[in-house]
Amino acid sequence: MSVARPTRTRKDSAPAKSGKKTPERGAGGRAPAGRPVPGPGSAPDPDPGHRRDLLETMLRIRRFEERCVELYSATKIRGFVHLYIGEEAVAVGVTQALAPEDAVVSTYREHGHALARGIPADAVMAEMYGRTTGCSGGRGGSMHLFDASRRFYGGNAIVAGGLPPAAGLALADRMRGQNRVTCCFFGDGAFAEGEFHETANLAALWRLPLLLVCENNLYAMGTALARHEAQTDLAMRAASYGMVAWTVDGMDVEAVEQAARRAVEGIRTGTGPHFLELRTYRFRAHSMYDPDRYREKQEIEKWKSRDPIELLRDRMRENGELRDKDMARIERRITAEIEHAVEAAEQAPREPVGDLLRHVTSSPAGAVS
Amino acid sequence: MSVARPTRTRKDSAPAKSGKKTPERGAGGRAPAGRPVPGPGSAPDPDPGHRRDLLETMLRIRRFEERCVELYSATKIRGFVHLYIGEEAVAVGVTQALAPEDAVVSTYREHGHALARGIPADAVMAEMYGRTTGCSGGRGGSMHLFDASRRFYGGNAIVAGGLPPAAGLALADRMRGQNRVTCCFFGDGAFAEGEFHETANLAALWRLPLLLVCENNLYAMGTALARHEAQTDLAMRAASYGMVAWTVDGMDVEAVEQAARRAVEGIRTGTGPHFLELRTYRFRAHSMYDPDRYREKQEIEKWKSRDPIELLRDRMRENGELRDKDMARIERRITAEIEHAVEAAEQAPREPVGDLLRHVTSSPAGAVS
Amino acid sequence: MGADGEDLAARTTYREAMREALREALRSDDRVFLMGEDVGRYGGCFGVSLGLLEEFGPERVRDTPLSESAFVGAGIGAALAGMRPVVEIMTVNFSLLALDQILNNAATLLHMSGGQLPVPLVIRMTTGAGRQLGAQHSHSLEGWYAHIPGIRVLAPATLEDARHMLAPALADPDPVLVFEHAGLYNVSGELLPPAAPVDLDHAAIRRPGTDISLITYGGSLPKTLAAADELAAAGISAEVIDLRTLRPLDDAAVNASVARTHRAVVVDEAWRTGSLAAEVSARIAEDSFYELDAPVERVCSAEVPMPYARQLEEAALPQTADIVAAAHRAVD
Amino acid sequence: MGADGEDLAARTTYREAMREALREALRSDDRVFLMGEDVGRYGGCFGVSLGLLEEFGPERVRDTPLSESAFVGAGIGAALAGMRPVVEIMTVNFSLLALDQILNNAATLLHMSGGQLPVPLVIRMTTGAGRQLGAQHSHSLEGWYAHIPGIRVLAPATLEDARHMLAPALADPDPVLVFEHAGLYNVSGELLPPAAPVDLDHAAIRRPGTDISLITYGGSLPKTLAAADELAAAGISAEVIDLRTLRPLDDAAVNASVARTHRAVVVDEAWRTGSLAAEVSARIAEDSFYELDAPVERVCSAEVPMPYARQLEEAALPQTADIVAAAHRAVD
Ligand SMILES: Cc1ncc(C[n+]2csc(CCOP(=O)(O)OP(=O)(O)O)c2C)c(N)n1
Ligand SMILES: Cc1ncc(C[n+]2csc(CCOP(=O)(O)OP(=O)(O)O)c2C)c(N)n1
Ligand SMILES: [Mg+2]
Ligand SMILES: [Mg+2]
Repeated sequence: MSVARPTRTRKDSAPAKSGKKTPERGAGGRAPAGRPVPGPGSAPDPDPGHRRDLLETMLRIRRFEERCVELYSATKIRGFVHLYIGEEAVAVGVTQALAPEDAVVSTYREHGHALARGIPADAVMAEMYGRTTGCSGGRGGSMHLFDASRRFYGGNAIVAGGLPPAAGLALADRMRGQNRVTCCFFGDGAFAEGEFHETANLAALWRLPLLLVCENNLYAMGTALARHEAQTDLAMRAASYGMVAWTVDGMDVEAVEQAARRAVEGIRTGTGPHFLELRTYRFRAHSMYDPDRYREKQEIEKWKSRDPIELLRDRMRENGELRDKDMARIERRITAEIEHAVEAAEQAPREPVGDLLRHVTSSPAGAVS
Repeated sequence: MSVARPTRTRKDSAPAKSGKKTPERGAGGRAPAGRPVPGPGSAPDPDPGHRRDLLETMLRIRRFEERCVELYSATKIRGFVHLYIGEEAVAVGVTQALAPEDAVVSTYREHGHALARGIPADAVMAEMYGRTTGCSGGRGGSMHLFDASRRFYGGNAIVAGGLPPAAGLALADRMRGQNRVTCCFFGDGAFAEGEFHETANLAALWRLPLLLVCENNLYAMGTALARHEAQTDLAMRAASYGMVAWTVDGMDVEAVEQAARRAVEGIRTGTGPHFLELRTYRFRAHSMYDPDRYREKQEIEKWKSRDPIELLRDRMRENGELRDKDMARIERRITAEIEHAVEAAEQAPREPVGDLLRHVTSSPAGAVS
Repeated sequence: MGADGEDLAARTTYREAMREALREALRSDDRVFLMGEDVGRYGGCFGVSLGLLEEFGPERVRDTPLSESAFVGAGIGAALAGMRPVVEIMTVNFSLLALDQILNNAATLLHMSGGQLPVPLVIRMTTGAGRQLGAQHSHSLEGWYAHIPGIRVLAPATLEDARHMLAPALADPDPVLVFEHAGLYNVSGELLPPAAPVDLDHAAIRRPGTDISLITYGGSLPKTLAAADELAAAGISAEVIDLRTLRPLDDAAVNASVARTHRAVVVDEAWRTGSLAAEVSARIAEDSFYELDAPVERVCSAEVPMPYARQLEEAALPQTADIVAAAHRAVD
Repeated sequence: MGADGEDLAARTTYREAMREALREALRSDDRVFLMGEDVGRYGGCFGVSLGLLEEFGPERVRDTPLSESAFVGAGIGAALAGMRPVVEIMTVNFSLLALDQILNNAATLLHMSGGQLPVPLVIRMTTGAGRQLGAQHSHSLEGWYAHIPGIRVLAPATLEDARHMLAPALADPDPVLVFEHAGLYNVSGELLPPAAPVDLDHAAIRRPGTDISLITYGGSLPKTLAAADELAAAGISAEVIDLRTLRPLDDAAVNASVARTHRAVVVDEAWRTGSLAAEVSARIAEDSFYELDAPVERVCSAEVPMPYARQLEEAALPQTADIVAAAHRAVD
């Protein structure tokens, strides 16, 4: 019988019942059969100080965006602004696993990723104001935050559009033997785009050091997951490319961090791309405002009862790791930071109109017709 | 715990060991859980007359293309010509399952599909000659055969480009409650294109009456399957969309027919798209000539030993269903038909160059600037 | 407006006019359906289809996954099978993901099949800048589409055209692309019932004039009319031509206007190089060579990916003052 | 050719010249790699990269799956990370599948990031018709790409440019698209070592003349040179300008030629409406208005999806006779 049979193995374990654990959904692909899966030894630092950092970073994102809502109403910020409120545990948990030399590729809903990656609030706020001190010089706005020095490659407003370049960043590392990871964030909606599938195949085929982070907030704009995906088990679908894929409770920042650390370790040992599906929810509109006709109030309330910030705060309180005055100190620090960012942005210069053509090409403005 | 869990079931059976059987690779998706799979009651007609028809149709395709090779060398036919030699069992087996009111969408390697669908050799040959009597009026050529009366929608030279329109044909039937099936052929290479995945999701999500026929000949041009797909079990990947997907021995025309009939029956009962992976092989170059640097001689020989025409012929001989003189009669009939097609094409008129702009739009030529 | 006018005219917006056109199409022809991302439950990303899901149900007002290539291609297939799909792409920027289907299938199937397979498909999408959406949401690529043989390209710029172009577009046996400038949706005014069915073959003179022809379409029409006002104040009588149909171009109307005015400015929000304005400018110079008293002027967007910062975006886009200045250059 | 010439010149084809350019790039810079469908094992669908896999190995001569969007996007990412990828797309027709990556990422990242992220990527693809490949393999869309700010577009038309444009393209910090007309690959001739490094900012006068400027690029150059021969026989001295770089256009060279000849024909294999020829025609009429003695003529492809039948394809494409006729119209 000469019909070719695929020789690779694939392993399906039972579907996860709780998002908090990080069960293996599929492994194999081009990885040698039988290779052991990284164990749970790589748990996050149980240090309460670390938890306080997580909390503070999530809170910084939350307060930053709440301030953005006010500034948008005051028409200080314009364009499309997609809030991350409710999803902070994802950005904060995942970025814990990344080293400074790793790379991040993001979406239009990226304030959280940018702040978690360490881009100063000043630079992000100035960008929202469209000022020269913004992290994209004012040319990008909310949807296009960049910071080359932190290997933060944006800020992409085309759904799934960041995935192919992320594969390329990872490819470059692999070709040069640099043990770096590229982390690419995208939404559940991106699963419907061909670019996701082309990239997943390429990454798995070439065993690229790529961390695929799917922020499954159950909606692509107004379209519920089950109305845009025939098969809503996204980790299983990623696993069908022969990559390791886990479903994680995206509201539990420590669970996210743990999963991300394990995935990044796996990637660094050369086992190719890993996929994380983070179950999360956006508490607000798709963009700044929308009438939310497509979601049930009850559903929203249910998810709000698992607010990632409150979840961690309560856990820390229960552990006796967080006193009210700690919390107040954190809030004060954040408020000061954000108000400083707003004031700085207000003062910051605008790019002169005469420099409109700068950065179209690398040659001096106007050199190219 | 408010993390949403997908509610659909998915069933994976053990992988097929022999292509001849048509094991279920995945079912479920939007089909109600527990729905019984169509049984093997729908076996093909065991009538030797039917087998003779299968044989004759495969042979007609083979001889037609062998003649095309000569005509190409004689520069009667030009452009790109992709031969189907070795893969005839797929087109012939699958089309058995289709009714005249069903639709077919094909690729650039579509002589076999066109002839199996009943487009007369005259019309196909005239098209290769670029004459007005061709099935596309001479404007299409080898890669763009069409026949609206047979609902043969081409002939698409963009890999995976036929898939989205095929979904649309199926959608129209579904919206109008017409119990028709659209059958779309494509190669293993199409799996790497985003358009395949977008279409698979759409078809499964909307339960479209679509038969997806993957002609897995193990190569996309010069690139072996394992060098273009991270996961080479294509039926499993299709099943990950929640559609029924089977792997079939594409060299055994009766196995192909049986699988196609079962799939079409399933589709007609409303269970949504079905996927067939046909394991086959092209005996010749990707296009008319190529140096075949990318395949081992041995591999080619191994597959040639399972020539679909010889396989059926030998089976019929063993059964005493085919005498040498039957075979000779078939060959004579086919030769006469093809020679008639060649002569007719030689005589057929060419479109006058004054009519160049016809069919650019539906308005009379030149009416549109 | 007099009592008669009040009876006939209704106050409406461009958005509502478009919605009314869709509603009429869905009511009058059961082959028509609307398909695209968030056209149903959400009501359309610009609110155009709000309420249509409730009226016509999810089969005919069909939310799609984020799969531009697949659902545009599905529109092609459905059209081949006798339906009359109206496919909405959120913006022209995302239409690039479906361009293979549009160019290689929709525009070519009729020809490749020797006339057997017309594709009666309508694709609507928004275009244009002006809301600080940055470099991936603000392009004007309708001029690119006007390059493709086999399709018709429309740019309704008025309430009337928003309301009445869809019916003839659906009656066209070939693919029709409709570009709706995002800046127009909130334009409001009185909508009179049409005197005659809208025809898709002719440009319109939106303001007659004798000294110079200002040729434009879509979202640039209001700016161009404002420029004509300013020019009138300066004693220059400008004729404003709204191309309306970008493919096929109504050469006769353009040349007739230039034959009267001998001067022309073409206004187009696309990047200047390779814009539709280039085609119009070239045709005028080629066909009305001996009529022209001055070089044709083009007012286009600066050749820059649209910047977010307000002052930069404003500087990048054609503004009324730019049109006025160009007209002065041509007239002086 | 004299003894000296024989020493220096080597007989080669356009295909070999291109391959030699790739080989040199791969040898001299280890950041360079070639990536695309069938560039390795198969040797390239047009045989350009034959032998390079054997010489440089599968990491640097990298076969890709059929995923135009993903591998072009991966080229962008690799360029961001400091590599110098050369991405091959089999033909411009398939590049539509990658257009989102090219326009929305490659061309805009530098600007959107405020200058932080140059994308030093080279994308090569074939273009053009003439081999009866029908309506999905024969388009000439390089003019579309020339519309996009932020990228450079090259069209090597000669052996010299095939051999020597790649190095400066790779040295460019921004994305460069290289269009190779499929009809040129077999062109053969003597290749002299370059007198100076090829510069990508200037058009070339391929034949000087005084009566009319014939302006063209890429696959139309040989036909245009043949037309100039015929015109010379008829007593008309035609100057042939090869644009070479389609973006940015070398306006100065075009206007200088028209200032000498006062007449121009633009030859471009793309569909006429919205072609690069329209841009060139418009620029001449706008910038050299007072120099022109006759309308600019355009010789382009008929606006039809390319038909398979030989006589129809020939009729659809610009031919030498069409160029000669256009020149006569302009001169008479
Ligand atoms: C290719 C493309 N299509 C459509 C859009 C418009 N759009 C922006 S965000 C969005 C929803 C994306 O959903 P998802 O990927 O789940 O991310 P989320 O917004 O939920 O974070 C849509 C439809 C776009 N930006 N790009
Ligand atoms: C989008 C696109 N990319 C590349 C090509 C060039 N091409 C034509 S056929 C082919 C291989 C396709 O392989 P497969 O899908 O397996 O079909 P097969 O030829 O084996 O029948 C390639 C790369 C194309 N026609 N379209
Ligand atoms: Mg989402
Ligand atoms: Mg194949």
